[in-house]
Amino acid sequence: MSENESKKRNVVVFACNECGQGAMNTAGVARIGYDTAIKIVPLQCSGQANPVLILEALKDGADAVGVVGCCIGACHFVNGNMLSMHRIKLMKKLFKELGYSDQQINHYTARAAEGETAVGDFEDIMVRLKRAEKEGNTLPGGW
Amino acid sequence: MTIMSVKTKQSQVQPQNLPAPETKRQFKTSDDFDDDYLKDIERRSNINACIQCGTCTASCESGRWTAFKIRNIIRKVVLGDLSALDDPDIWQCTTCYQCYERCPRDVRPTDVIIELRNYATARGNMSPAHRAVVANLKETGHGVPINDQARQLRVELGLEELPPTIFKFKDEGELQRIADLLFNVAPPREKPASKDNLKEV
Amino acid sequence: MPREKIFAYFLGCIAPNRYPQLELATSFVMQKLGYELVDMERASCCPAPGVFRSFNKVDWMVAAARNICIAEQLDLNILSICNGCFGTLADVNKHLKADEAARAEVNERLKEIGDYEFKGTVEVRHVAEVLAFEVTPAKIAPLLVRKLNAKAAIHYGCHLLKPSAIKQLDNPEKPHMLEDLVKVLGIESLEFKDKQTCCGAGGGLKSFSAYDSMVILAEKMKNISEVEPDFILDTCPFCHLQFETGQDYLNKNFGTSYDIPVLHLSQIMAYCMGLDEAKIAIDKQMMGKNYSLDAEAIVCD
Amino acid sequence: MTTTVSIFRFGSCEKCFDETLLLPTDSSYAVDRVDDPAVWAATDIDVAVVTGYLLPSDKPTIEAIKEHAGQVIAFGTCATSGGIFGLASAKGTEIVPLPEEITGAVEVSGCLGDWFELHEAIQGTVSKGKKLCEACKRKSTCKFLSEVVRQLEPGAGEDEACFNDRGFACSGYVARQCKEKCIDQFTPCRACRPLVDHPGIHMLSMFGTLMANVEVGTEATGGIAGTDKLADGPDDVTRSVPDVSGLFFRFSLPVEMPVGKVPSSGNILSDVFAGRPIEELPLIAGMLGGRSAVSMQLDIIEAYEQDMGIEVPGAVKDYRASLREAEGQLRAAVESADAAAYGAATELIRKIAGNMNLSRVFFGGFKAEIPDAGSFDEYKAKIIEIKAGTYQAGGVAYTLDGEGKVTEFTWSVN
Amino acid sequence: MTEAEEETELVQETEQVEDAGKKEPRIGVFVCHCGHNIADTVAVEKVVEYAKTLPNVVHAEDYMFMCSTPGIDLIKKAIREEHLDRTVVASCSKTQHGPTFARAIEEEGINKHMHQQVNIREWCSWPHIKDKDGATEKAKQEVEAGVNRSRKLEPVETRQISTTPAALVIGAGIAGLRAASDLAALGVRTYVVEKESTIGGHMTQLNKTFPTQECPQCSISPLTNGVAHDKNVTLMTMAQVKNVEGSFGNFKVDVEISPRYVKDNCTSCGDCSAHCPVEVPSEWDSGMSMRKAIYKAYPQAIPSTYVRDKKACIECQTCVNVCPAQAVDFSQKKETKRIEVGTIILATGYDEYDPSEISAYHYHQDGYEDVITQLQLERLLVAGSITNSQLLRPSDGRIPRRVTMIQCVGSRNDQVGNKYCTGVCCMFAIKNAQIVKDAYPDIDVAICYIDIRTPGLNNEEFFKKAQEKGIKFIRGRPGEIQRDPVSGQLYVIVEDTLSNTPLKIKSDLVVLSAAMVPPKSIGTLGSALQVLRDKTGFIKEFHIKMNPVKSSRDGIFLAGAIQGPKDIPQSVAQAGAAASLAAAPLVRGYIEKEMLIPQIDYDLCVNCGLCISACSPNAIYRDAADNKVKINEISCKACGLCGPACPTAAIQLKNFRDDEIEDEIAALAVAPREGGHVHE
Repeated sequence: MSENESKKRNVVVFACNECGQGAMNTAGVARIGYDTAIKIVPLQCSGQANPVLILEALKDGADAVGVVGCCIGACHFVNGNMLSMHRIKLMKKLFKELGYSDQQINHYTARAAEGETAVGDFEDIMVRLKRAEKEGNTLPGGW
Repeated sequence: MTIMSVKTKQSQVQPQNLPAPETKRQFKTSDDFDDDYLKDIERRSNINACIQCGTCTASCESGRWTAFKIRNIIRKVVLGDLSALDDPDIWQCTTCYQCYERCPRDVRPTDVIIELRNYATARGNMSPAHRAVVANLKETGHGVPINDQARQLRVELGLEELPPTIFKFKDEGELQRIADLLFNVAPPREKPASKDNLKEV
Repeated sequence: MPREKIFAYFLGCIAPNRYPQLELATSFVMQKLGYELVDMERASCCPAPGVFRSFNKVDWMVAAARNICIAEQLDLNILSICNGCFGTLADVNKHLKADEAARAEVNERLKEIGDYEFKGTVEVRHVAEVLAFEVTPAKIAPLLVRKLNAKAAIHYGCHLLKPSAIKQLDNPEKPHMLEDLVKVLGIESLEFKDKQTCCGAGGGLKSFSAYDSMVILAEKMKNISEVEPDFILDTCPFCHLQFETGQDYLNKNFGTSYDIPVLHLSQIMAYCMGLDEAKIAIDKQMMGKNYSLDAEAIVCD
Repeated sequence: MTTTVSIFRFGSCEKCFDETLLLPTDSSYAVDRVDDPAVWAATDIDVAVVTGYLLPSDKPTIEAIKEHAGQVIAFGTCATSGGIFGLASAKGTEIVPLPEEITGAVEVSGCLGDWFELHEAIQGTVSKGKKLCEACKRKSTCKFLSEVVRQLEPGAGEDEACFNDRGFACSGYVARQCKEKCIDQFTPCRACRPLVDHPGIHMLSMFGTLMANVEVGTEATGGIAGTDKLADGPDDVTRSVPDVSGLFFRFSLPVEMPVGKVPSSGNILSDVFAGRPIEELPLIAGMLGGRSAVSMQLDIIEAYEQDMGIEVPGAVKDYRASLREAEGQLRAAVESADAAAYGAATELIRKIAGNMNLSRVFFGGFKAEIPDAGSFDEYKAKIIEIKAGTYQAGGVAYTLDGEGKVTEFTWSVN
Repeated sequence: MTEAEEETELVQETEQVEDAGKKEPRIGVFVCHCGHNIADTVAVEKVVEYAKTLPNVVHAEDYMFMCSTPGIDLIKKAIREEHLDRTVVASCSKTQHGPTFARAIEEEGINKHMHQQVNIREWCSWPHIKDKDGATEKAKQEVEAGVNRSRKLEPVETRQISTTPAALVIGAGIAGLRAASDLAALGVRTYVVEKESTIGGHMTQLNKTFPTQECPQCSISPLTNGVAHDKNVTLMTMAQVKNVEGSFGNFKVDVEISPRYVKDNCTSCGDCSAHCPVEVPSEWDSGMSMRKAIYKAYPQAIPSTYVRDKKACIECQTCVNVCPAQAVDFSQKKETKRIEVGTIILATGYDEYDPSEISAYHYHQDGYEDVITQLQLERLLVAGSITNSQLLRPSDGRIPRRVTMIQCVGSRNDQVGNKYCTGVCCMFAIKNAQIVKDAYPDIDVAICYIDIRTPGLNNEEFFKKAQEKGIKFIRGRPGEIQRDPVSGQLYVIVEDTLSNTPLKIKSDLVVLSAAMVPPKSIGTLGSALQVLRDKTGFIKEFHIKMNPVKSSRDGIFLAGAIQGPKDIPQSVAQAGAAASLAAAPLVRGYIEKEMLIPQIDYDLCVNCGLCISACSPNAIYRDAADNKVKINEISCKACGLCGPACPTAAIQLKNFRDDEIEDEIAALAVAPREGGHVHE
């Protein structure tokens, strides 16, 4: 097992109260495994995932941050997921402008009835994170 | 003396060649099945979702005229029944994809047959005619090689006598490399497939 | 990005080695339509999706990939006149483009054969599909010099349309691309029973058990002869072969007296575009030797 | 006894340092000006006023100041948060905000800083200006935008609608009122006097929300996760905000984000300019040009005008000439430390350019009307077209990319 | 010591305890084993030990089943003895037992929002079953996060909101009518909205109902009449819900009513229809007969008023002239009514699947007129049908010799995207087969099925009866329906999978048992109501097991086939349940709303108003009086969208404040360490 694999990571995942947490519960019930690095922060809506919080998470030392909401068009609060997407899009650009990887943060969607969707999101988060780590341009944390 | 007499009695028994009792066995035991062996067939198709609805067999042109029952074969593979490997019926499929098109569970039966045939071939279960076709390919680079009649017709039609296919360049050695590398099929084998002889291929 | 209006011409086996008239007719038609066809030197058997894929799927892909590579090196899309070749090349092309692992494996093997690497830069086309959807009947009509007055039993064959998920050309249950196409040639398509079923040749059945294959064909011929077509119209040399040799076989063994000419789409096209009837070479085929296409010249002004 | 005040000049455009010339001389404290803090002979003082941004190399000096000063005042945004030079931290320059070194330091932020507030601060009273939006005459509705525009056209007039409503970002929401009031010169605020912690990320969050209806790219993944995720490629959102860091984090980058990894050009000025969109250049020049702000800004503008063949009216030329003149006077004044002359020069500059950030001046003319200048039409600024290429005039040379962002910038004082 | 001293000591003690209870939060942590579910993966005792090291945690313990009565008692005991003012329970998801524990602390006099649920089962022990150590570490972090979160929690008041004492039922099929009449019976003012011109829905189209072969008209007419004449019910036909505002308890619904062009004084004498020159296929008869441009769907239709089909009408005015009551009025216009209700029941039913998608069956293609659906067969056989209930096949009006039925048409079919089993086709096919067989004993009836599914009382018996009547059951799904181009004869190609025999069944009439699918119009209606739909397109229930009657949105309930394929009794049952659920808050007169709402810090607010745009339920507004941003506490849904919109973080959702969540993150972002992490 390479160092990259064995490394203990902490990934903060903001999950909306509906499909996000729903899918994660379903995944658990179905015993679909995923990386223990995934740490879930329940929110009311993915639109509540304030960039301030995302930045704080990275500052506090999180290796990556994911936001999981309902599918586009299915937000229980009309467009919370879209709002969040827009903000994260801007943050990605900000990171790039500072010469950092934009793969550490991302917005995802899931379907409450299908645990796989959430786990798929988690897997994607880890893949992107490991890619960024390989490139060696992740945010330092604790700045 | 008694012993003698016994001997003579034995020698009097005329052996008539009846099939050995075990060959008459109708039931199957776990030795006839192997879950793992056919696993990647399952992986490459959606076979476990089969509900044996019979749409495939109903759509099967070959099955209307031959002993080929695609649904039964799918069933065998699902159960991991190794007799599927030696079943000559699997060669009756014309790969017309009708079942593939209509299957309500998206099982893709045609692919299953192809996979199964691959297994069978790997075990040397292959008809002489098919071996001949392979030989053709290795010699000429064509499944159907050219013949004099065709050469003549080509000339009459004003085409080159030989098409610009690999056969025309057979002396360059590439054809040989193809022959060496591809479709090296296993020799025929007598023993039917069973758990113990699976690993041999 | 391969250029348009020019193709790498993939012959396959049966067309050049049994029915060269198909090869000729196709190049004639494409020329008339302003296309250029480039020979694919050293191309081999596609190899046939029925037999060779059944023996060893990987080897089959390698051999097919090799043929595709030849076209890639020419940087041309492939034109096939055979459903089988189309089936093999199109399926493998699509599969290798999608599946990186398979592509890697195949390329590994290709190295041993020669200087080949599958890149996935070209498309594989079938002449029927090019005529129907790229050229379209409307553009064909003005190029015709003869108009037929015939009834045909159209046989699509299997691998032209199916698996529809991969081919995505027409509804395999009730297609109409060929019907629409040959209408401009003055050909009426006859509806007959089990029109979409297989000719019985495919899947290695013809070689595995000629008899079974003929049994299937027998039903097919029965349905076809019922509606009394002038000829059978196909898009595949293998079906072509099956119908030709098959009728003969049936006549010899089951006392039928079929003599229905079998014509490839290209033959008909070529004829209507002015190719000399001798070069269509029906008389060189086994069935309908003395059948002559009933056509009236179109007077262009 | 009189309070002893020492004013330190650290690296910066020196505008704030110069501004302290205006501190009343007849007041209850004596001012000593330290031109080169590095060689400052440390003596105990009551108040230390720090101007300019600090580099790690300045830390010893800061330590000394901390030791000897009873009270430390950070004057100007450079001192409080790294200021506009903080943008260089994206290119690896570590910039140290004073409050992080000295807890309890009084902050008198602003670009440029207000000498009167400093005056008050020295006397121990700290006045926090009110929220900029309260002082702003524009009205905001904040309906979701479907498109975001860059301020390529000056668009004077219709001064009722909030900048953000019009689609170009204004950080006034997170700012306090200041003396320069760019917003009155039709120039969106960039929050040199932040109202909240982390103004940049808050603005980003707010603006991202405001863009709700702009097309954002998502990609659906097949396989196990059949759901959407954000596409990495550019789309309308990233396109319409060409320079996130420079727009929202203009004065707060070092406090909010880690030191960046973009390769540095070695020159802090070039680093600050690199990545900024063309429409922001005049303002930035006005802010960090210091004693040469006018010539830097006008060179930038004229370089573009020359290249695009824009003929500016004579009246504008005259104004520019007199601006340059005023700049000369300004230089002379500060060199001779002549407060009165300095005051006069700044008055003149403010009259023409709107404020010491010269935010009224724009490509082809002026953004906002000049008092008693007759009809404004002949002074009106031109709409900028984006054309990649290198522009050069006077001491300034800069290269723009296809997006209209600066890739290289050099400036030599002539 | 002296008594006085003792007293003072006591006083001091009590004081200490009290102001300890007031000032510093006193947190109790309870970790659940959930039997093996958690404890087998997560080292529970380690988690408890870790929790003990965290600031403000004055009590931590674990137990086998926290949700059990003894578990609850543990919590209550700890609250009493340790003077806890907030609890953290690490067990299952907050939807499962969060409420249980919240109720428990409420019973101890602590506001239920002071409970913080931590999910170490679905989010930890179950997915990480293979990594015990990793799971334990993660559980520690999660618990610490919960503690950090709970530290700043504030009580949330629960307020009573009075409800509008009226209900709306959308759809007047069997489910809608049942629900409406039950509501009315409870004395609830009820509006019924039906988009068709008559009420009764699919049931009125049926010929007989299984398994008793009853006449559906007879079964439903009491209901239709009852509802139509109930003084508590307002019936709106040809009406559609356009827009829904407000929230649970107080909805404002805009209903668009299309004109009938016939006034209510219509005596339904039928003269207009008799004289009308235009004929079009009758929808109600699913195309098996013709109707006029001015018509009544069927004689017993309710309301009995005729209706004019504007599209078909050629405006010859004949009807206007012949009508003895002068009831025909072309000048009628579309109108929109606004009604106010407290709850809504959605009962729009289903559509029959259109089999033409499955091209191998050639439904609706030339030459295949004799391929029909079960619903069409019903319309042929029903009393007073065009063939007056004779079985005459569409192509040539002759009586078929052989009838073949095909099951699972559009059900259990991935290709057409309906994976589900409709569940009632088996029964209605068996029913119709018997009806045919009874009427025409010499017709051969065959049913091609994949599986016969007849669960429940009387159904299997019904199946057996069919077998006994000689109906052939062929286990196999037909590959295609084939037509002999010469003779025009239809053949069903199917394998009898039980005998491995491919069959070519000569058939004169083929009946497709088409699936039940969601109605086409549901998309727009669904979004107007803001209710979720599941993958199949049916409206998603709140919980598939525990609450199949409530929709995803408060105050909107589901009845009948709109929630998934159902037969009549199931629909009726669900309708009853929906009615009682919908009536409860109206009868009680109020609903309870938790005031979990944002608070605005006006010192920071810059009055930009973006929160107003961001608020999806439009709960934030600018008060004209003082031009300040205010919050409508009732319609607020506590989604927190306003937070990130605010440039100055002036608006913060209670108990979801940025600083609270930052504390939570602080624990999750890094590996656990004794004493925990606090966000600086």
